[in-house]
Amino acid sequence: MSFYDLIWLVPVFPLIGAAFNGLVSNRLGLEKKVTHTVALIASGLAWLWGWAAVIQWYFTEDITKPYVVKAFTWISGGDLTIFGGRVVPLDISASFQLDALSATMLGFVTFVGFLIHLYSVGYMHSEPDRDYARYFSYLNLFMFAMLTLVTGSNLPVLFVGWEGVGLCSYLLIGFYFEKEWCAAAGMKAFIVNRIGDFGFLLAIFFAFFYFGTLEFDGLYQAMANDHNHVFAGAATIIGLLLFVGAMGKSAQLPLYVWLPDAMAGPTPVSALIHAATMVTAGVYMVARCNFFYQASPTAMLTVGVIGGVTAVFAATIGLVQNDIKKVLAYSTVSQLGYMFLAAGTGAYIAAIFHVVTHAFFKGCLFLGSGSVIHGCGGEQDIRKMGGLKKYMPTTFWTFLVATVAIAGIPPLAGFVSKDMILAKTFEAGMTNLNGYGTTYYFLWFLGLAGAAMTAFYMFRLVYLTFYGSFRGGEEAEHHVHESPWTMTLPLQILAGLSIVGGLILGFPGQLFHLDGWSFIDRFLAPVMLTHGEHGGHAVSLGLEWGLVFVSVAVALAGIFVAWRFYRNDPDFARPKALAERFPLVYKLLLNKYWVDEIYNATFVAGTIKLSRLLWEFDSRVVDGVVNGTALSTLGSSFISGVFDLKVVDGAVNLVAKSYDVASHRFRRLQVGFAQGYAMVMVFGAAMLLGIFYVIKL
Amino acid sequence: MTMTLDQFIPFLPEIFLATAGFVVLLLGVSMRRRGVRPLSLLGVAALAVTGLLVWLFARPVDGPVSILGDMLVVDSLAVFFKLLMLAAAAMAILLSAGYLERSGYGAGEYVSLILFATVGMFVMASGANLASLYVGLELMALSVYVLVGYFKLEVKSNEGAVKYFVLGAASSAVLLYGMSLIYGALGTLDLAAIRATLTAVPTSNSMLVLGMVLVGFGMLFKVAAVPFHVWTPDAYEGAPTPVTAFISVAPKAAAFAMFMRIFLGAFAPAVDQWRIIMWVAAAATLIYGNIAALTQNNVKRMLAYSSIAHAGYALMGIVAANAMGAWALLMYMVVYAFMNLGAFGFVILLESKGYAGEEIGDYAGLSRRHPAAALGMLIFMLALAGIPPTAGFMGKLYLFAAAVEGGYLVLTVIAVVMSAVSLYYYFRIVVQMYLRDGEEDGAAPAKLLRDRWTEVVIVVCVIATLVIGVFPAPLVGWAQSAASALGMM
Amino acid sequence: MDFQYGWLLNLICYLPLAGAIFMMAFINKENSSGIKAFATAVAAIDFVISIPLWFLYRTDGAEFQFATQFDWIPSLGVQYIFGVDGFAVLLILLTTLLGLIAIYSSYTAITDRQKEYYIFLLLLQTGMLGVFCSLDFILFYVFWEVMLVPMYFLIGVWGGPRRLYAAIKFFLYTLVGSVLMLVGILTLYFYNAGGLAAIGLEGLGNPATFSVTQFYSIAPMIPAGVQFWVFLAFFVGFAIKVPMFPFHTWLPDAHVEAPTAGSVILAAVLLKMGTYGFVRLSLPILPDATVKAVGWIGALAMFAIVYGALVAMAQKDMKKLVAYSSVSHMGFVMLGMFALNAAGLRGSILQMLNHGVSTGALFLLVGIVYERRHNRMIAEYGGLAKVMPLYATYFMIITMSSIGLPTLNGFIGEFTILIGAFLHSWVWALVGASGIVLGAAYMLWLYQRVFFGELSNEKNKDLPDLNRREQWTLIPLVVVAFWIGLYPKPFFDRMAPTVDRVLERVAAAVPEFETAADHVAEIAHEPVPEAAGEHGE
Amino acid sequence: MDFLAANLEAIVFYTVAVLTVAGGIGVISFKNPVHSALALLGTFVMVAVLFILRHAEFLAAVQVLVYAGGIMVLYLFVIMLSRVKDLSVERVFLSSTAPLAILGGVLLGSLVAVGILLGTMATGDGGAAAMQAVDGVQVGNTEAVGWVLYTKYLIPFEVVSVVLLVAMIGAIVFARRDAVVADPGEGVQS
Amino acid sequence: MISAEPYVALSLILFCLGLIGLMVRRNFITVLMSVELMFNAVNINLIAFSFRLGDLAGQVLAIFVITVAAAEAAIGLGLIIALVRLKDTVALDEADEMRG
Repeated sequence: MSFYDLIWLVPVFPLIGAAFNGLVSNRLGLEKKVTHTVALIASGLAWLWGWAAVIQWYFTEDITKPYVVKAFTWISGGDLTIFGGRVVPLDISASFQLDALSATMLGFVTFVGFLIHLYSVGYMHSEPDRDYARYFSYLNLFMFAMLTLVTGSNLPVLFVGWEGVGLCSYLLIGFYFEKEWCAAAGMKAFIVNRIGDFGFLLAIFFAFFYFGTLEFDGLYQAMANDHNHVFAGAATIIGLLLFVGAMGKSAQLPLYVWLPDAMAGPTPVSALIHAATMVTAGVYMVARCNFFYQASPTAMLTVGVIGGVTAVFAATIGLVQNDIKKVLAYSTVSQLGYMFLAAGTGAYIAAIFHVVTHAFFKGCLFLGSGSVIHGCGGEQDIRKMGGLKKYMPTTFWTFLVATVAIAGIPPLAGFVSKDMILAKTFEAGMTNLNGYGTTYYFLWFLGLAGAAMTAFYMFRLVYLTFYGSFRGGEEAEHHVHESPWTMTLPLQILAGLSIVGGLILGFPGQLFHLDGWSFIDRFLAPVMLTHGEHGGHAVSLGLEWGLVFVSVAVALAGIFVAWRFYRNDPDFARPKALAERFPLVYKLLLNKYWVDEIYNATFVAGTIKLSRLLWEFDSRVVDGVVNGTALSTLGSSFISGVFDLKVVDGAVNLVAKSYDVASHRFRRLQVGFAQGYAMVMVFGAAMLLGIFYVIKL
Repeated sequence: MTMTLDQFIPFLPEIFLATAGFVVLLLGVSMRRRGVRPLSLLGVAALAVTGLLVWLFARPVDGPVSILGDMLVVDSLAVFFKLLMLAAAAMAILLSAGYLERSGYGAGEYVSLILFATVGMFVMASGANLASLYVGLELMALSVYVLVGYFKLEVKSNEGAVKYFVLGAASSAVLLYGMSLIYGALGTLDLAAIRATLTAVPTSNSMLVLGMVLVGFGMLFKVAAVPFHVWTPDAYEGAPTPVTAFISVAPKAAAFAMFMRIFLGAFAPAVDQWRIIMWVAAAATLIYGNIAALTQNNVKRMLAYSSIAHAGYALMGIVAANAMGAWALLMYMVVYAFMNLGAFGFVILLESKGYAGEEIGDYAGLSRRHPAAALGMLIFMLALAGIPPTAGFMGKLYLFAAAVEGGYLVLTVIAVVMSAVSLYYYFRIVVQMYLRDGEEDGAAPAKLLRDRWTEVVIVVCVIATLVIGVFPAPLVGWAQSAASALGMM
Repeated sequence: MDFQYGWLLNLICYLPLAGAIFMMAFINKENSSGIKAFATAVAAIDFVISIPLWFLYRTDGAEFQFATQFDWIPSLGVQYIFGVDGFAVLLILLTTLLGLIAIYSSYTAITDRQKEYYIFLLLLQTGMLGVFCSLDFILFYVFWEVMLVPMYFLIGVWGGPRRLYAAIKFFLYTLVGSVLMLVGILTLYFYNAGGLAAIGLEGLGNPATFSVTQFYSIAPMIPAGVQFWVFLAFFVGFAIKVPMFPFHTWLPDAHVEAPTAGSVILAAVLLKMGTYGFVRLSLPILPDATVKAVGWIGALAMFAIVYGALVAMAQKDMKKLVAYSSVSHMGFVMLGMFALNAAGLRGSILQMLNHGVSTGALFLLVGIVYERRHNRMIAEYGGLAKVMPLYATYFMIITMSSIGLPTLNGFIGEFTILIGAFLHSWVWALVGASGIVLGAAYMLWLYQRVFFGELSNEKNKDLPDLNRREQWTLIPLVVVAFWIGLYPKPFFDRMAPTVDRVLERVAAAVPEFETAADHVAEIAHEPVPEAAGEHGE
Repeated sequence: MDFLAANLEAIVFYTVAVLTVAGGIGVISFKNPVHSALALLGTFVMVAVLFILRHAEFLAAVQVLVYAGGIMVLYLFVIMLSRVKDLSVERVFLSSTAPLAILGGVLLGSLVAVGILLGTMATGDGGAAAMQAVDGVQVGNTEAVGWVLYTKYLIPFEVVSVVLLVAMIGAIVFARRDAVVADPGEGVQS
Repeated sequence: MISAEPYVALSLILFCLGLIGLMVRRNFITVLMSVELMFNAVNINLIAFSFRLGDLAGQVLAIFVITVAAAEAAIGLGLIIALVRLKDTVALDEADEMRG
């Protein structure tokens, strides 16, 4: 009996917690102490059990192979004929697996998750008991879903987690559902994700059709042994469709729109779901299915390009936002872009690495912002802040550290992972990967630009928030206060990790020709179906350093500009001037390229219009026509006039009406006096005889 | 060729019935207003005894026998119809009693006329010769004319009688003309002989065929098929309600009996000559009857149209002209008799503002005041619409089956669609009974009269409708053996 | 056929009828509590005694079990044949469960003419069960029509303002369909026996019978022409019930006007009769026509999925919205069925149950708030989550189940169906999956408008949350929803034999029948050369 | 002269036929019902003549007695009785529909005619002889008819007697000005 | 000796006359007379055929027809009297209470 045999317990603990808080605590309105104790224990157990399992597995099992635990058969769809006429049973089992990748995710998800639970205790303390319970049950539920997602051993189970986290984010974004826009944001998130899932589902179907299995291991083997590229086409389709799913979940162009709105949720939620864990699920999935992308240059390139473009695109928007959380949100989008950029160059490990480090510093940033907002009594507009560093020092320091990290200043975590990505991209350009060299060069350039902007807007944030003088008005200033320890402790831990996490996990050995010093490289390698992913010396040592230098320089430049703009001229004349110089650009950025508006005007409005139209159509024409046919079977063609009329003005009551008409017409035969009847008979008889002769003679 | 008395034994029922008619008539003259119930009872008793006689003497022991110069034939078909007619007549009399009392018309002539009509129908049911069939027909017809106009002080009654009479006379002239042509073409009036000749020399002699067609017109008139239905609504609406009940069942059955004797019996070999006419008539009847009924607000009139429609269903059996068609038709006659008499029973019982409950509105909210009655009426409406598990469904099922077997799918489709339509007007009554409360529109709701005899009839009909609906097997068996007398393949 | 426990099936089917008659005869119409108690008791007993079917049904046993058989109308070869396979067992359980819930949910909703109301509900129960039990065409047809009558009254007497219209429309539509079906049945019947002389159709000369199993056995011999027409006749009958796209217009009216229990039964069970008919009769008996029709019906189903969803989105009336969502969901059922492969059929059968559970529950929920406010307009509500948290929770769960969230029943059905559909043609899956997106859209939008936002409307300020009874009507459904969502295996196991047999029959009758896996391959393979080229260098 | 002798029958027939038709036309066209009645009488008599031409003496007798004698008188009575308001002074024909009616009648008639003309008749050993043999013995037409009527056609004959009875009842029921006092209160309108 | 055809033709003409009379006359009495014409037409047929066939059945049927015609006349006239009593007219087309 070992921990990793019961790996499925890791998701189950939070589930129990969720159930308790949802069904018991929320119903009975138990006091907060009970609620958060349960929640903490639940997520804590998940954390401990998860780590225990990983460690035990690491030391006892062969880590190059996934360790699969099957719980029970879930869906059994019978024998089916698939690609090449093979007949295979559709048997999807609820099974979980432990391999380097899920271990990595498991490791940091449980950990960060626990921290954020802890943080929430402080942050949400002012909520009413029932809502408090509701909040924690959602949070636990999220943990359950996320852990299912990362431990699931086949696509459907992954999909369960995938949708589960979607649901939780929906619920948590809409946590303050009395506020119309919060609920709306939640709905938006869910539906946009659904659009992604649409691709995901199709990918699953294609996968099953071609490979007859949905187990990751099975798929991996199939692709690994696909030496004469039978499945190349399949890989492209599946890869692209999966990526559509990833776009939705990980907020890439063009489906990123939901993430900024998602900030409507409580800040810890933003930190946990919309920065650290859920949004990286897409990256995880792509990395998990790397074997498809490896087999399909098209898919790989697409991922890379979308990633790169998103990185810059989001960064540009981030430059001018004034809502502290919005800035972070766009920065998240942009960082996710980097991860996909990495994946797009085949550097899946780099991508995952960045996921982890990003979880550290971005989690820290969000929690920090939460602390700030908490301190300023719910204020989120950075123009109304300033000079907070003397009121909330811990928050300030941690925030600063995380900022430096994300800006990519060595040797912090951000630098290590982001530099790895840029290096890989450049390398891809040099090695003319899949013959798309120039494109990759271009992507590398985009990456740099993004880095510069990141540095700029992050420091802009820091300066505006913590330096200068408080702009929020006198009496607001009095209430500003540092947050309780439950909130600051996680901050400190995460800040610490942002500093050292990078070097520990992935020491950039390549800079010193020291292969295999990067733990994460070694650890994750077996999962990846990659050729020459690590240790490739396409890039000479000098060039490596050159790249490092460039990226650092760029980052510093960004910081410098930010300093010029927002630190050393108190009334921000320069940025204003700039904004006036390029009003259009400024407006464009400030309004986020009007993407939301465009979407609303086209897709949303379009759909609703269409639905209205069809509804009209249904109530008038279809009903009319069907009734019409119903009655035309009566052969009473002479009421067609009425029929048209009815269709036009859409009387639903057509049947009865037209029967009426027919009936009245018929009744006219009944003229009322005997001779008339006699004539009816005579003519009828004549008619019958006529018919008779026509047919008989 | 000489007659011996024993030859008359199978004719005993008719003789007895006619005599009974006399007696009732005479008694009726003596006891005018008071005598309704006793006379009715007497009539019913006579009918019962007749039934007994039929069973005892007029039953084919082994195979059909034709008697008295081949004028009549004694076979299972005749027995079937005779018993049906007796039942219908008896029920009609029972339905009438209370009604006559309230109306103040004498019962003597009334009852005796019903008895005489029954005699006529007997002859139609067992006639083996065009001559005897014709006189039987006329006997029935004349009696019915009188019955329809019986309430001579009622404008409608008289008018109905007038129209029925004029058109009836004309149609019987047409019928006769057809007969004369057949006689001219084949030189005989004897059904068996006609059949034999037609089988021997399959002819398409147009004079003969024309004769058949004209005879067909006459029959179509009697069964109220389009385009010869025109008399039906007025006669039904005008006639005293019990008479309507009676003529919508018994004479119709008799007409179909004669129809079968002539067309499925004598003319069977020439079926391809006349079938097309029947097909068209059937289709037209189905469509017309059902659709015209949709907007009737007078229940009697609505039922009149519905009976036209039902004639259409029955005609499907003639069109199919196969064994199944024959016995399905027989079965349908029985089923129809029960459900229709039952329905009319309610029309008779329901009285509003001193008038019979003829307007559809009179049924509003019946289910609240008289749940049992409403339930009964519901069952009859369902049966008429042919919804299982009522007899109506079984009846239709076999007719449709027969038509399909004959390959008349188009006709069948028309029929089934129409039976769906028919539901609409039958349910107009149901809607009134269940879905409306009589109170809402202020009008004084019709009240249900208490009349034991009528209630008995209704109960019998309800039971029959349901039992046949669930266990049709025995009746089917009987009908089959009866139809076998026609000697169809 | 396996005649063991035949009596049980009959008991299940006729118990409600007996109850109704007893009620009619012995319970005073004033004694409202007695009526309710009795009706509930009958339904409960019916449900309880139907549970053994779940356990007694042997997947490795005869095709039809718990059978009864004897002559009914010998002269015509009409027999009384009862018997069920796993598929029918599932539907019977669904029926008895929802019958119970429907009755239990009407306690306070129905105050007028309670006695008749419960009598009709019980009669309806018998009718529906009979349809699922009978294996003789005539018997099937009888039950099929019998069940119309009580439904007509449930809508017509206890329905909303336009109840008369809705009721008669419901009745006429379904009746037209079923009578055409009757013609089809008769044609088959004579083809099996004497043939239809007049149109020169030779019969097989078998002993005349209406027994469904007999037709299973002659299915391969039925000529294509006959199959086509009969299929058409059946199709109209069943498609109206389902309802499939052009024939669906009776549904919204019926649903909107019907009382809550009526809608529940209508959605949960009546609609299933159509799909049941397809699986039980059309597919195995008319395989050739079926295979030929796949394209058309698939197209209709796809259209229905999208169309229903979009139209639902435009609704202002909750019940109408749910009604149209039914159109969409039943579209899934048809899509899966006509994919004609194991996954598709299994999914479609499972989806029948899912739809029964989810939509049934949705109608219950709508009914609950309607009972409080006598208003179904979405605009009337908003922010209900504040005053009725419990209600909101149930509604959320059911919403999720209806939009196919994994771990809830809806997902399993749709997923399986879509895999099946995909294996038939990727386009089917594509359209189907888009239906899922739209489904999420309209349901969440509904939820949004009803439960979230300000509690603006004064009238809603003090709505009472669910009471114990209302909860108990919902809990079983929620439980089933989770059960199917998490561990559907037992359901799949029970329906497997049916599915396999149907497919065998189709395959046996139509040699060139293939699950069309190839054209997926074609489309998917276009990029191959290009990709291979890339790898080449 | 011998032409006459040769074609006497034909001449008589056609004369009579013309008169018959003329009478018929008279019946349906005279304004005054009395005149119509007289025209009808004429037609009856002519038809009787035709019967004689066809050796149906008995029938001819019946025709004259029953029709000309009985029915005609009945008609005249009724005409007298019903002189409530003389229609002859106002519209006699349904002028609105008359043309249509005539068209219909002619149409039907011609259709029937077509059928008859195209058709063939059965032939037997025609002439009077065969008709007047009863058990081989030659007798008068009356006796022969009587014989058949009372043997083979006894049943219809008896039924017809009942028909007459019914007619009587009917006539009485309708014509009797009796005391069926349907006092308005309970008078059931049917 | 002329064949049956002319008789048949004559009877047809007479029959049609009766039919037309039935349809065009308003006076109930005249209508009845028209009906009588039709019956006579039938009789002519029967007699002609019966002579041609040398068979008495035709004549017998003709007798029945005459009798029945008489009976119908009786009832018809009775109806006329009733009608006159009720509506004070013999115009058939004035009996048009019921229609549709």
